[in-house]
Amino acid sequence: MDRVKVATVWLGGCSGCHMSFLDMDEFLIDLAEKIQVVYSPIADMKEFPESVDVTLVEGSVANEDHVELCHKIRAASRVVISFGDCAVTGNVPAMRNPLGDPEKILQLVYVDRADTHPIAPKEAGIVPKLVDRVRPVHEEIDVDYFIPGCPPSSSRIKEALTNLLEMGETHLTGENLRFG
Amino acid sequence: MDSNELMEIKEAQIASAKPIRLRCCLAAGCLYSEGEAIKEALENALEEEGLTDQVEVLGVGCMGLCSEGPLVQVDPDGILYEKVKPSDARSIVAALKGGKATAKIGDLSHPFFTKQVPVVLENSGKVDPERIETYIARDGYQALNTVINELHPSQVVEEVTKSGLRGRGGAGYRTGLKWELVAKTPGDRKYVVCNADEGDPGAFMDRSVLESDPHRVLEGMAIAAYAVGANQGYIYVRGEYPLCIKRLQIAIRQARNLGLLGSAVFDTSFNFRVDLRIGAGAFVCGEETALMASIEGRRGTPRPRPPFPAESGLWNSPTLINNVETYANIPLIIRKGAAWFSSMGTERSKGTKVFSLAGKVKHTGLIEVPMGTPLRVIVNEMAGGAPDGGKVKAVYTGGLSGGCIPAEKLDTPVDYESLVQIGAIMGSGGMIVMDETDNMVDLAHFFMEFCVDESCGKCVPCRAGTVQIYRLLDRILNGMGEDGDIAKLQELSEMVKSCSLCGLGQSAPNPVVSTLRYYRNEYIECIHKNPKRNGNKNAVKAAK
Amino acid sequence: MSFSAIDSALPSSVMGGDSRYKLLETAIKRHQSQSDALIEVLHAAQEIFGYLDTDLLVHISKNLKLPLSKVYGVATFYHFFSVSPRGAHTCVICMGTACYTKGARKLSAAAEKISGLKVGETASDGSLSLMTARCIGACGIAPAIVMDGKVVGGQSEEMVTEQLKGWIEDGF
Amino acid sequence: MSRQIIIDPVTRIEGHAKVSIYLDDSGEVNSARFHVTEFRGFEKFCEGRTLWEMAGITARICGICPVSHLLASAKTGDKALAVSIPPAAEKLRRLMNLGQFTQSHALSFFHLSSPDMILGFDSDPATRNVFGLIAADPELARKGIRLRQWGQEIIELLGAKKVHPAWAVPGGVRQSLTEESREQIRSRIPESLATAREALGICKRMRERYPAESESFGDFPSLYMGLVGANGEWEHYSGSLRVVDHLGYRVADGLSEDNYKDFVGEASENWSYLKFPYFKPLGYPGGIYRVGPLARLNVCDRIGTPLADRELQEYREMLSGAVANNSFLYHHARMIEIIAAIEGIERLLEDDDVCSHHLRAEAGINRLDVVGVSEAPRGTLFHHYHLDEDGKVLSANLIIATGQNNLAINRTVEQIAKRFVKGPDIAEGMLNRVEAGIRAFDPCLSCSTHAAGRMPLSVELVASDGEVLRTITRD
Amino acid sequence: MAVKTLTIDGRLVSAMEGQTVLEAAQEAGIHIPTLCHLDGVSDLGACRMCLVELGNSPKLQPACVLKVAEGMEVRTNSDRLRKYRKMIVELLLSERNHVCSVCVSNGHCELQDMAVELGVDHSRFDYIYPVERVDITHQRFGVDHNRCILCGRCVRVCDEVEGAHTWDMAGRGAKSFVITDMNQPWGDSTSCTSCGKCVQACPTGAIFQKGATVGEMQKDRTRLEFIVTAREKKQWIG
Repeated sequence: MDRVKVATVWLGGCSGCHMSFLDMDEFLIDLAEKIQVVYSPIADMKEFPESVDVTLVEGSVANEDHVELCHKIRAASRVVISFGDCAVTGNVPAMRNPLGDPEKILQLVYVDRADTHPIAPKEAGIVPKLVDRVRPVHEEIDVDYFIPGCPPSSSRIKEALTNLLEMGETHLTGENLRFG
Repeated sequence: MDSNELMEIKEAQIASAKPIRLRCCLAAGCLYSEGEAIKEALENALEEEGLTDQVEVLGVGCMGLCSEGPLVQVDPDGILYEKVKPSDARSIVAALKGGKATAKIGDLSHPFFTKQVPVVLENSGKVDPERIETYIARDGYQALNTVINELHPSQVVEEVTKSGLRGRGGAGYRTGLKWELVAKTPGDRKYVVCNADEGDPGAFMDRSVLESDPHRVLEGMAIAAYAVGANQGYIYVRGEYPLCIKRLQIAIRQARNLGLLGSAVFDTSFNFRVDLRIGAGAFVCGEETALMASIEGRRGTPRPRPPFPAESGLWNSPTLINNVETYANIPLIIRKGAAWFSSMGTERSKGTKVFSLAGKVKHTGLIEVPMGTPLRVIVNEMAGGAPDGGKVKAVYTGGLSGGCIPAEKLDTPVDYESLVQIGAIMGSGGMIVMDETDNMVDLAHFFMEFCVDESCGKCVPCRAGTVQIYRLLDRILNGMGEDGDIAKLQELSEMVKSCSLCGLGQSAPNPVVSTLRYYRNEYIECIHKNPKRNGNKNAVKAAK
Repeated sequence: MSFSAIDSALPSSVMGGDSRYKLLETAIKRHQSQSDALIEVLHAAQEIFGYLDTDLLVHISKNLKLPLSKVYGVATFYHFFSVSPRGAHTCVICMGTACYTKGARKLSAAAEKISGLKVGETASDGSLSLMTARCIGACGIAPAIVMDGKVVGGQSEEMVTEQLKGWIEDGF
Repeated sequence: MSRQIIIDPVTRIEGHAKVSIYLDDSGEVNSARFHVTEFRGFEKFCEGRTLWEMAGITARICGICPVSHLLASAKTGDKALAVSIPPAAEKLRRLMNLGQFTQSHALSFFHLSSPDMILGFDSDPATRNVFGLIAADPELARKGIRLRQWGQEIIELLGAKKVHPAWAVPGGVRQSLTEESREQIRSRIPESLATAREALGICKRMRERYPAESESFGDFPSLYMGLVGANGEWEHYSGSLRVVDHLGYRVADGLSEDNYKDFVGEASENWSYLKFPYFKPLGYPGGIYRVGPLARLNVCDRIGTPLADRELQEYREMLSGAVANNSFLYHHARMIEIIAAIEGIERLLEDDDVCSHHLRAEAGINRLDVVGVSEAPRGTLFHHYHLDEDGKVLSANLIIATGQNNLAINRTVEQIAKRFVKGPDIAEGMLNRVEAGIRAFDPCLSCSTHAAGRMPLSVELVASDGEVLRTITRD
Repeated sequence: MAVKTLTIDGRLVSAMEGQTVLEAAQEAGIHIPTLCHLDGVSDLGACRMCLVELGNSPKLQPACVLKVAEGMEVRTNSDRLRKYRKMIVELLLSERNHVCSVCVSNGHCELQDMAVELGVDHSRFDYIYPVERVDITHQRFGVDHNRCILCGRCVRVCDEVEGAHTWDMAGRGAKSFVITDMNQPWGDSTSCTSCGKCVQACPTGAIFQKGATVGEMQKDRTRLEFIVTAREKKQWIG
C-alpha cells in the first residue's frame, strides 16, 4: 500500500503545534510506516508538492507569503486541516488586529525601539508584507477539519490522524475540541 | 365641562370662523420649508389688502402631498397651491379677488386625493393642531363624552371588538381583544400607553397625525382608559419629533384646562392624567417592553414575553399599549359605530390604513386608503409611479420588519394577511418605492446598518448576528463577496429571526430574507464582481 | 435595591451656585425627584448643559437616589444624550429612508471628507461635530441635513462641502 | 553581471528564514544574507495586558522554548513584585529549565541536525530528515526521540502541558512534583544519560568526518556572552552576565540584566524582520557576539557536575585556544550541556524541596521598570517590562537569543557560501551546507519574530540592473 | 401551590406552579445549556442558549424565564436548537477578543465549555477584533472587556445579592460594555464593596482575581450559592 502523503506547514504561529506533533514520540516511528512526509519545516523539500493527501497547517495567515502558500496548499491537497488554535482562530498572532495598521507596529519595533540604524524591514521579495488583519486559515481557504488547541496535545493529534488514516475523516468531539 | 359646554365651544368656534380661510400647512415638512414665513406673508398680504375681516389664515397640519409642499389650501373653494414661496403670498391673496396666483395650482382630481378615504386623517390639514376649539368644532371629544356618560366600560370594549380594528403598529393584533384582556386583569392601578415612537425608516404617519390632530389621539386614549379602568396615560414620543412634542404639550394642557383630561373628566368620577415621555433616540423603544422600561427611566431593553404588558406592564401593573393610529381610529368608531367602521376594508382587515409614501414616486407624502386597496392603485395611480420616466421595481412595506414586494406583485391588496403571504407585512405603514436604478443589496445593507445601530445589545443573536449579517452584506456590496456568502446570510438570518428576544431582532433579517427571495440575482451579480473571486477559497476547491 | 451613596464633595460649580444647576433643580423638582424620571431629567440636563459630564451625572444620581452606574448606563444607551461635549457647530445628516434613497450617504461621505471626521465624531479642537439622525421628518425635502439646528433640504455634496468649509475656515 | 541565489525556506531550523547569496560576474560569492521573514508584534500587543498574563502570552512566542519565556517573564515578574521567591520554587524552575535544555538540545541534534551529520550533507534531500533517520538508524532515532520525550515529560509533570505550560508565575511557581513524578523522572536518568553520551560521541567525531565544514562553519573571532554563577560556574537560570572575547579575555563581568541597555544595543535592517542586537561598547555592526551553548561554555570557568566537567575539560583540550571560535562546535557544546542538564536534574531531584508546597510569594506591584533574564537553550533571553502602578504593561522589550546571534549567523552564512558555493552549477549540497551552518546555531526564529518560508529554493541570475535573467529551482 | 405536569424531551416531569422550565428540567436531571443564567439572581433570557421548543409553536422560548404550565410539551435538544446554539457560541467567540490560550480562565470558562459541548471546532463568522480595555485599577480584581460576553451576571449579582449596584451596562448594541460606577476605573469606584461576587459570577475570564495567571482563574460558584441560600432560606449549613 502506498503511504499517505502528508505535508505540514507553518504559517504565523510559534511551532508549538509541530512540537506537539513530535511529542507523539515513538508513535512517529509507527507513523513513518503509514505516512510519507512530503513537505515540512522539519524536512528539506523546498517546494510544496503538486499533490498531497493531507496537509496540516499550523499558524494563522499573517503576511502575504502565507496567503500565497495557503492557496497553493489548497490547490494541491486533498484534505486540509487547520492545526492548532492559530490556524483555527487566529489566536495570539491575531492579538495585533485590534491595533490596526501593521505598519505602525513595525515602526514601533524597528524604528522607535532601535538604538541605531532604525529602519522598518520592507525589502521587496525578501520580507513579506504583513496583511492588515491576521486571520484564521479557513477565512482564506476552505478547510476540511479542525484540530484546536494551543497546542493540541499529542494525544489529540494522534486521535485525529488515526481517525483520518483509518476512516478517511476526522471530526473531533468533546474535550478534544477545547480551544486554548 | 359637560356635554352642553362642549356644544357651546363647538358652536362658538364655527360662528367665529371667517368666510374664507387660507389653510397653511405647518407640519414638519412644510414647516422646514418656510411654512411659518408663508403664513406670515399671507397674513401681511391680507392686512395690506384689507381683507382681514373676511379671510383668515389658519396654521394647520399635514395635507398629505409633502413632495409638493409647502402647501396652502383655500377653504371653501378648495384651490390647493403647491410649492408656495413667501413671495407668492400677495398673488394668492389677489387671486381671492379674481387675480392669478403665481404659485402652482394642484390637481385635486388626481387619484392621490380622490382615492383617499380619510378616517384617521379626517381632520388633518383642517384643524389647527394648537387650538382645541378647532378640534371640538369638528365633533372632537364627543365620543369621549358619549362613552363616559352613556356606556359601561365593557360596552366600549365590545364596540371596539365589533369594529374589527386591529393594531396599526404592525403586528395587527385585535385591538378589542387587547383591551378586554387589560380590562379583565385585576389591578389597583392600570396604565394606558400610546406608542408614538415611530422609528421605522421611511415611516412618518404617526408624526403627521400627532402634528396635525393631536387631540384625536388624546381622545382615543381617554376612551381606552375608561374602557380598561386606567387613570394614568403616557405618550411615548420620539425625541426626534420636537413639533409633535410641542403640539402634544399644548393639546394636553388645553384638554386639561377644559376638563377633558385630568381629574373629573366631563365632571364624572373618571380621572385620566396623560403625561408625555420623550424618547431619546432608541429605535428599540418602539418595542413595547423596551418602551415600558424607558418610561420607567431605565435602559430601553426589551424583556421576554410572557408576561405580556396586559398582565404585567408598567411598574408590573396591567398596561394597555396601542400605537398612535390605533387610538386615532377610536373616536370615529365610537361616533359612527362599529358597523360603519367594519363596512370598510376587507374580511379580516377592517377600516382604513394610513401610509407614508417615500422613495422613487412622483408624489411622496401621506395617504389614507381602505384596507384591501391594491398596491398598484397606491403606487402607480395615487403616487403617480416612478418619477422621470423611471420604472417601479419594488415597494418596501412595513419598515424594518417588513419586506419588499416586486412590481409583478403590485396587485396584492394591502391587508394584514395578503402582505404576510408575500413575505412583507403591513407594519406601521411606511412604504418605500424603489425604481430600476435601486440596488436591492444596497437596500438590505441600509436596513441592516440601521439594525446594527439600533440593536439594544441585550440578546446575542441580535447584537452579534446583525453585525455579522451587515459585514456579509458590506462585503458583497463592495465586490468582495464569496460564493458561500448567500448561504451564510440565509443561515444567519434564520437564526437571528428565530432566536432573538424581541421584535426588532426577530425581524431584523427580513430585509435580507425578502430581497433574497425576489432579487437573489442581484446578490449573485455583486458576488461575481469580486475581482479575486476566481482565486477565492471555494473557487480554488472546485477547480481541484 | 440598595445604593451606597457617594458622599464625595460635589464639584465647585455646583457649590458655587452655577445658575444652570438651579435650572436643573427645577426640572428635578418638577418630577418630585422620582427615580423613574431619570430620562426626563437627563433631557433637561442635556438641554441646559449641552452635554452630560461626569459631575453632572453624579449630581443627578444623588438627587434621584440612583446608583451611579445605572445613571451612566441610561445616559449612554440613548443616542440623544452625549457624555462628551458636542462641537461648536453641528452638522446632522438625515439617514431616513427618503433621504437615503436620495443620496444621503453621498452627503455624509462629502462631510467626512471635508471635515476629516467620521460620522459620530467631534473635532479635537471642538469646532465641529458630525452626526447622523434617523429620519428628521423632512422627507419632502430630502436629502435634508440639520446645520446648527436649522433644517435645510435639497442638499448636494457641493452644498454640504461649501457650508462645512466655511465653518472649518472660520474656526469657531 | 551578478547573480543572486535565494534559499527559501531554510529548513530544519526552528522557524523559517531565507538566505540570499550574491555572486559576482565570475561566479564567486560576493556576499550573503540571512533574512527572517516573519513578524508577529508581541512587543506591541502585550501593551495593556497584565503582568500576570505575560508569562502565558510570551510563552506563545515559541513552541520549542516556551519555558525560556515563561521563566524570563516570571523572573521579570518577581522583580516587579520585589519578592524573592521561595527556595523550592527556584529549584523547580531550574528543574523545568533543565528539562527544557534536554528536550530542545535533543531536538536540535536528533530531529534537525543529525540528518546532515549522519546521512551526510550531500545526501538525498527527500530523506534528509528525522524520518530518514528513522529509516536509516531506527535505534538511534528511537533513542533521540526518547531523550527529547524525557525532557518534555519533566516539563509536563511540572506544568501539566508539554508545550506552553502556564506554570511559572510572578512570585514563584504554581505546582511542585508529586513523589511519583519525581520517581518517574529519576527512573529514566540512566537511559537519558547514555543517549546523551552516545550523541556526544557522534559530535566528537564530526570534526574528523567533516573537516572542511568544521573549519568554515562560522569560524571567526567574536565576543561571547552568557550567564555565569557566583563562582564562575556554568549557569542557565540566574547569576550575572559575563562577556569574553575570542581569546577568552573577560571583556565584562558581573553585568546585571538590569543594565542590559548599557551593553546591548539593537539595530534594524530593511531586509530582515529579525533585529540585530550588538555589544554596545563596540557599536554596530562591530559589536558582534554569540550566545548559546558555545558561548556559555566559553564564558564559564567550569560546569559544576562531574561528567560534564570532564567533557568540558576534554573539549577545551581539543580547542586550539582558550575558547571555541567556531560555530560548528555548537553541536559539541550542546551535547555537553545535555549531560550537564541531566546531571543537574539528578541533583535537583535529590532535594526534597522539589515536592514542597511553599511555592509562591505574593505581593502587589512594587517596581515599575523591570528586566528579567534567563538562559534559553540557544542563549541569553531578556524580558524588559515597563508597568503602571496597577501592573499593566505599558511597554515591553524582548531580546532573544537568536537575535543576539543574528550578526554571527549572517557572517557564518557568508563564510560558508564563500567556501562552498561555486558557480556555474550550484549543487544542492552546497546550499544545504549554508543551511547547516545556520542550524549549528539552533536558531529560534519563532522566538525572535517567527518566520515562515514560502518560495522554492531558487537560484536567480540577476543582471546588475536587477533584472532576473534566469532562475534555477531546486525541488 | 399547585403541581403542574409537563413533558420535557418526552419525559413526564412534574413541577411546582411558578417554577421555570429550566428549574423543572434541572430537577429532572435534564441538561439545558445556559450562559446568562445564574442561580440566585433574576433571569434576563438574553443569551438565548436555553431556548426550547414548545408543542407545535414555531416560536422558541427561553427556559430560564418560561413558567411551567400544565400539559406543556418541551423539547430542549432538537437539531434545530443545537444548530442555533452552536451559532450563538460562534457569534460570541467572534464578537470580542477571546484568546483562550492566554486567558486567565482557560480550561475553566463557561463559554469555552459551551463550545466543547456544542461541538464548535471553529467560528464561521469573521472575528471583529474590537479595541477593548483592561482595567486592573482595583486592588484585588480586574476586568478585561476583551473577554466579556455581556451576560450581565455581574450587574445582577452586584445589585441583587450584594446590593451595591456598582456594575451596570453602558452603551448599546455591539458597543455595549459593563461599567463600574460612572464608567470610571474600578479602583476609583466608591460603591464597590470589594466583595468579589462579580468575579465568581462571571462565566468567562472577563472579571478575574488580580494576580491570576493564564488558566489559573477558577470561579467558585458554591460561595455564591451559599450566600443566596443563606439569605433566602436562612440556611447557613448545607
